[in-house]
Amino acid sequence: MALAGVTVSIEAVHENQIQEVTLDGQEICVPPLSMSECLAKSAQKIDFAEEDGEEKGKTTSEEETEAQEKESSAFQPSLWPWDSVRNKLKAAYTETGVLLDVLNIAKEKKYMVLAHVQQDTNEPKSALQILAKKKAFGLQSISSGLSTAASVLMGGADRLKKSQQEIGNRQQTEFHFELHNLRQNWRLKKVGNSIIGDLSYRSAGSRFWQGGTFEVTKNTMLPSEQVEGTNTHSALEVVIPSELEGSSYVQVEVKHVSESTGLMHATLKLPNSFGKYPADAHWQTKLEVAQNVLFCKELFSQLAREATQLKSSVPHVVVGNQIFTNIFPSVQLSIILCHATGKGDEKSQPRPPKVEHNHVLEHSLHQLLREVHHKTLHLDPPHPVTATFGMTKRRRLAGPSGMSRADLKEMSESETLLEQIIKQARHEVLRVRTMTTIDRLASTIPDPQIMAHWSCLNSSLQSNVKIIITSNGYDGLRLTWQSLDLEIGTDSIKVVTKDRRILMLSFLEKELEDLIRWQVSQHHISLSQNLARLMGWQILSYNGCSGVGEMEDFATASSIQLVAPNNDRMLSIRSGITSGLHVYLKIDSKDSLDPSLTALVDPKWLNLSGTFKEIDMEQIDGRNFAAKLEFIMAMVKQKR
Amino acid sequence: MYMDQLNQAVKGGIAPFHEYLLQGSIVDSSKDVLVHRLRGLCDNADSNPEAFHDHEMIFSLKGSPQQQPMTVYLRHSLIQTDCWHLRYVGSTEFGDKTRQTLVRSCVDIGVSDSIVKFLNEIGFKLEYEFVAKGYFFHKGRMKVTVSKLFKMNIQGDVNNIDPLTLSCLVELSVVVPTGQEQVGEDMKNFAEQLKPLVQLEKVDHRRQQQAAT
Amino acid sequence: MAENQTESLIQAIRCTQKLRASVANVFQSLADGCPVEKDNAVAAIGAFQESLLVVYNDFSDVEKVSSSLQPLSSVTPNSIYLSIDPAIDKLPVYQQIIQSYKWSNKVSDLAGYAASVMEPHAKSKRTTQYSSAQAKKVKRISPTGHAVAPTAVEACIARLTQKVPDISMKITHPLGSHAVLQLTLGRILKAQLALRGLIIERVNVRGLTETNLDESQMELWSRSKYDVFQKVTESATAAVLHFYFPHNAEMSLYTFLHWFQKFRTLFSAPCQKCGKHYLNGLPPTWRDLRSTEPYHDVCRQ
Amino acid sequence: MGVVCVYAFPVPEGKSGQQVVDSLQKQVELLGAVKTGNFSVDCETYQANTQAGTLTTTPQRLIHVLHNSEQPASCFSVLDTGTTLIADVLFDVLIHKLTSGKAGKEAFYQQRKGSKMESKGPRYELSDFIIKIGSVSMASNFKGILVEVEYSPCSVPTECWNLMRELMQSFMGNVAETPPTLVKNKMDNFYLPGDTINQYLEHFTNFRKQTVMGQPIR
Repeated sequence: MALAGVTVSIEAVHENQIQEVTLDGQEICVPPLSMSECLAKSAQKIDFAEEDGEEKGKTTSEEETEAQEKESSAFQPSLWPWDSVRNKLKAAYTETGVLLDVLNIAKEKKYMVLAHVQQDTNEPKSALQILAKKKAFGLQSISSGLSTAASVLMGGADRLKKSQQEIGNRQQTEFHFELHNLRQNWRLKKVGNSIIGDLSYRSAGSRFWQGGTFEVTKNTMLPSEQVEGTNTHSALEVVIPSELEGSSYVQVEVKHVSESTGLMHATLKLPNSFGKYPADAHWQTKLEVAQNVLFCKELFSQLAREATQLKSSVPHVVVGNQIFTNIFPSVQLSIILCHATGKGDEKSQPRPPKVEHNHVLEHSLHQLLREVHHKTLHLDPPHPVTATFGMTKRRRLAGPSGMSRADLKEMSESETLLEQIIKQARHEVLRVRTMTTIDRLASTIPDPQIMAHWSCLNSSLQSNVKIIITSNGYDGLRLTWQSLDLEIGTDSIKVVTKDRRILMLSFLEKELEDLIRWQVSQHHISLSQNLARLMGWQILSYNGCSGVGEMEDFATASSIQLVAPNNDRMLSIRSGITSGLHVYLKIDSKDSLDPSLTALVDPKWLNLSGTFKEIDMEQIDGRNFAAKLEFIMAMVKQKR
Repeated sequence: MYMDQLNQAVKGGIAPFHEYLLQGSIVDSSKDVLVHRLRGLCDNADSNPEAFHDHEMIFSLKGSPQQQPMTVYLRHSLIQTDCWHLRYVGSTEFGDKTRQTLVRSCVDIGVSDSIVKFLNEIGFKLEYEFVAKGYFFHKGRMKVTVSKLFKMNIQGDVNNIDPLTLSCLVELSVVVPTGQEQVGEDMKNFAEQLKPLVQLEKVDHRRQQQAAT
Repeated sequence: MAENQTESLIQAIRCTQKLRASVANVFQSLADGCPVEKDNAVAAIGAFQESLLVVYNDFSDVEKVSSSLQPLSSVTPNSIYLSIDPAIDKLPVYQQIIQSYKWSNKVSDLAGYAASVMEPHAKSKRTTQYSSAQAKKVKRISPTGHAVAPTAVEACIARLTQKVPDISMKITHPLGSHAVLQLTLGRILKAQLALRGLIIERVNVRGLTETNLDESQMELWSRSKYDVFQKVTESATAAVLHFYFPHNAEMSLYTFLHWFQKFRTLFSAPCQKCGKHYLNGLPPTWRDLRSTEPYHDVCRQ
Repeated sequence: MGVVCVYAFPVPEGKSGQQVVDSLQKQVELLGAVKTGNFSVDCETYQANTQAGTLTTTPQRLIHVLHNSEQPASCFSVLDTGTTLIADVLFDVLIHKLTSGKAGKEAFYQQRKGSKMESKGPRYELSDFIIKIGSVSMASNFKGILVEVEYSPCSVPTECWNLMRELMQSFMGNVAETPPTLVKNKMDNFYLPGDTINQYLEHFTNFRKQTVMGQPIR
């Protein structure tokens, strides 16, 4: 570098033009121009009025020449500062020429984009003021020309927009537009002159025989003829096959046979409002309702077919549009297809007594059928792609992985919809029964407290509940809890107690009630046991099934004998399920001692005598048994 | 029932299944259009097309001239890597010109991963191998695959691959138990719907081979 | 000086009251009015003048007194008047404080003794329904183990993972926010633990190789097909009941897991009672709740 | 897949195989096991077709093709090198293709004459245990007794060996003193379906050898 000599770089003086000098001497500089601003400014310097007719052609013809022109002409104003004044007469003519040019340039976008100049209108204006004297006329003519051109353009654009909108508005109510909408939601095809649509679930995997074709026609009624107030007028009408008209649903009921005697004629009466929808309803609602009808029909026919095929000890009954099946003795599940044609042929039927419609089961029925649909379509894709198609991945791997016979059998088993819904219904009945039984017992047995903790995660066939039996005020003492876990299945309840005893209960509520009552009686004994231990009393004996005393209706009573720390008081507690709770106290008195035994020295022998007397627990102060017992224990001990 | 049929077939030593096949090809640039069309035509239009990525090895057993050579096709999925699939394809039934599609007997066997070693040890030799990537569609039981074939630069290395051609192989196939003839008609109809994009035809492999040699 | 100040203040207040009374009097009389009679008029005017005079006097009194008052600066804090208080030295405050301090010390000591004496009893009994104040207090801490934020659950599980190294845990949220723990115990078994917050609601134990038939069915609900795991499930359910501390859910979860990890030796540990592995087709499927030693179902009592 | 132990149960002198099987059955039933049908494991052996010519490139391999009724969807093929292939049952078709000549051409492999062996008998379930008492026959000649005990919940032999031994010894006595060699070699690994087949194959081979030893070569 150094050898090459000193390099001298030349650059423009970094100095900005002073726009204004304020009174305090501060100079306000004009900010340096950016490249585009520079171009815009130099463009403005061009006095278009100067150009003559010859140049016009050039400007429009070529961009580059124009640019050159601009550069060369950029200095013209300074060369000919006063010429604009002289050429006033010529100006009017030139102006129109310029306008033409500008319009040409503006119209054909390839020459020039006007946006930049417009953006800088403020800046040029200040420059304009400075240069006003010099070339006010020329610049004004340009700006006015531009603004006229702009307004013309804007006007045109506005008109175009407006007309576009008008077209759109008009089309909205038109047939083709509607058809377009319809096409986006439903399957349509054109057959001959008519348009046929399909609302069946076939494309979603259904294999139901009944088709769901509908026809699309033009609504000939004019909007003006329409009743006012209905702004849902559409230019399109759908014609739905008569068997899919109206609306329907599948009613699922679980009832006790004993309660409703005339079971077979418990045909469904529909609420009058049901099944009717305005005749001029929008096609979308019409189609949706019709599709629902088809779905319900498929669901019902599937269930009916299964009901007739399924072998069970108590056969399922299919009568007309009803399926009856016994899920438990004297508990019946009925599935009824309700289809109201909504044709006004409804006789004023008397409203039936409100039968409880099980929405949950209805919903799961729908879900089950949809699952079937889904499965017919969504097969496991084969990997590698040449592998047999139509098997699940598990089945495909069954051979190579050496799957056992049991697994294969399990895999090939599948349940019908009816079986599944029966199972769900059973579980539902069982769960509700359990719930009411627990609640009833909890409210009727004040002491001890029975608490039920239902788990929040349930499946449709299983739910869990924990029952905890405590005494109020003593629940901090965890040992005295009696707790059990009920797993409610489809036709039985599995009970696990805290000491890991497993009991299987059938669907009868009585069994659960007995179990809880038994646990309650057990709770009393175990509570006394623990209380005694804490109070320093000794446990003499514990009998889980005492044979003496009143007979219980079921199970056995249990009893416990406690002795005070000083061996002179004894408590005997007997807790029976039906006989209730009895507490006996023995206080030995030396006076009542057999005089012949006075010779005995050891005082412990003195304790042999005495009789047990029952304590009236009602009279003892205390909120519940635990408190009363503690009170008795404390009192008896204290007396010493 | 299925088992009975199978056992019979196994005892008789005949393949109980027939494959109906139509083939065609499409240039890469139009592949997306085809995939789009197939999504619309096939089941599960709502979900994305199922991609696959397989490694295929072709083994053959050649003995003395008195022995008929035997070729098996082994495919290994590179997506579900525990899936190996061995395929034996019988001779094509050409006798019937009226048939719409190519029909051949085939045996599809799922196998465990020791298969390569097994084949090698009983005398099979690897003829060639390639990697196929593409999309899988189905309509009913019809399988449609659009696959791009890649040649492997190093034997056994499924990652070092180069595309074989600038087009994709399109196959429409159904495997059914012997004696279901109406499938061909369905396939033909389906192929019609893809017509301008891809021409699915029954391809005479034997003639092709002869032409090549 | 302060004395004077207060006195003059009091006087000022008094004067003001007086003024107020006299003014009220004037107005009262004006309001009452008077029967206008000729001879009466002069007297009435005189009385009115008199009462006005009283007002004037009172007012001048007030003015006089107020002038003697010093204006209080509003900025001065009240503490400044502490100096007004009598000298501390002259008061027996110190002794009094010492005494009360000693007394309170004694109380706290005695309370400590009492607490230690009463503790075994207190622990054993009641959430004291007798001392109602305390009972109320106890009642207010209701169990919160069921309502724990998912993030807190995750943090707790992370802690437990370190404490119980034998079990590998995975949290899933199959239905809503409540977590289901997937436990894998060595190469022996896996288990699903449905949690509500941190409270265990359900346990299901299955074999390591048992897979789900289809994805839609949750593993939590499908019972194991092996007898042994069904038995273990029952044992675990009973243990959940046993290790249930509603007030300390994390502890109950930990104690349960600690107990549960002993099933690592489900197939390999012999029964503590009969010394054998095999009994009626099953290995020992019970682990003692305290000692965690293995027992056969029938050997445990 | 549980752990499986297969033992050859000796038939004492002077007793027929059927008698031993009967007494075993009685023992197992006494333990409380419930009969749940029958089972069978069969084995067919193929060898390279050497008659086809001297130019053959086929290695001299034996292919044993086995089926186990416990895995009805699978077909097991074991080579004399130990390679075990598990495949769909359709693999039989391929084996058939390999062994049958077509259009006057020779096949690559051929079936060994009289090599088909089978173990058949009742299948019992006792809680999670599956017990199978099989009588082995080769070309319809009684060869011996194979007792198979499976403990399905556990798939690692070390874990449950003691448990299994206690059960097995209760009806088999000292036969089940140690795990079968194949199981012993992989005590700490997961037990796989192929291992059962290999145990059976080993026993079959032994039976075959005994036959060869016992009878002079024809």
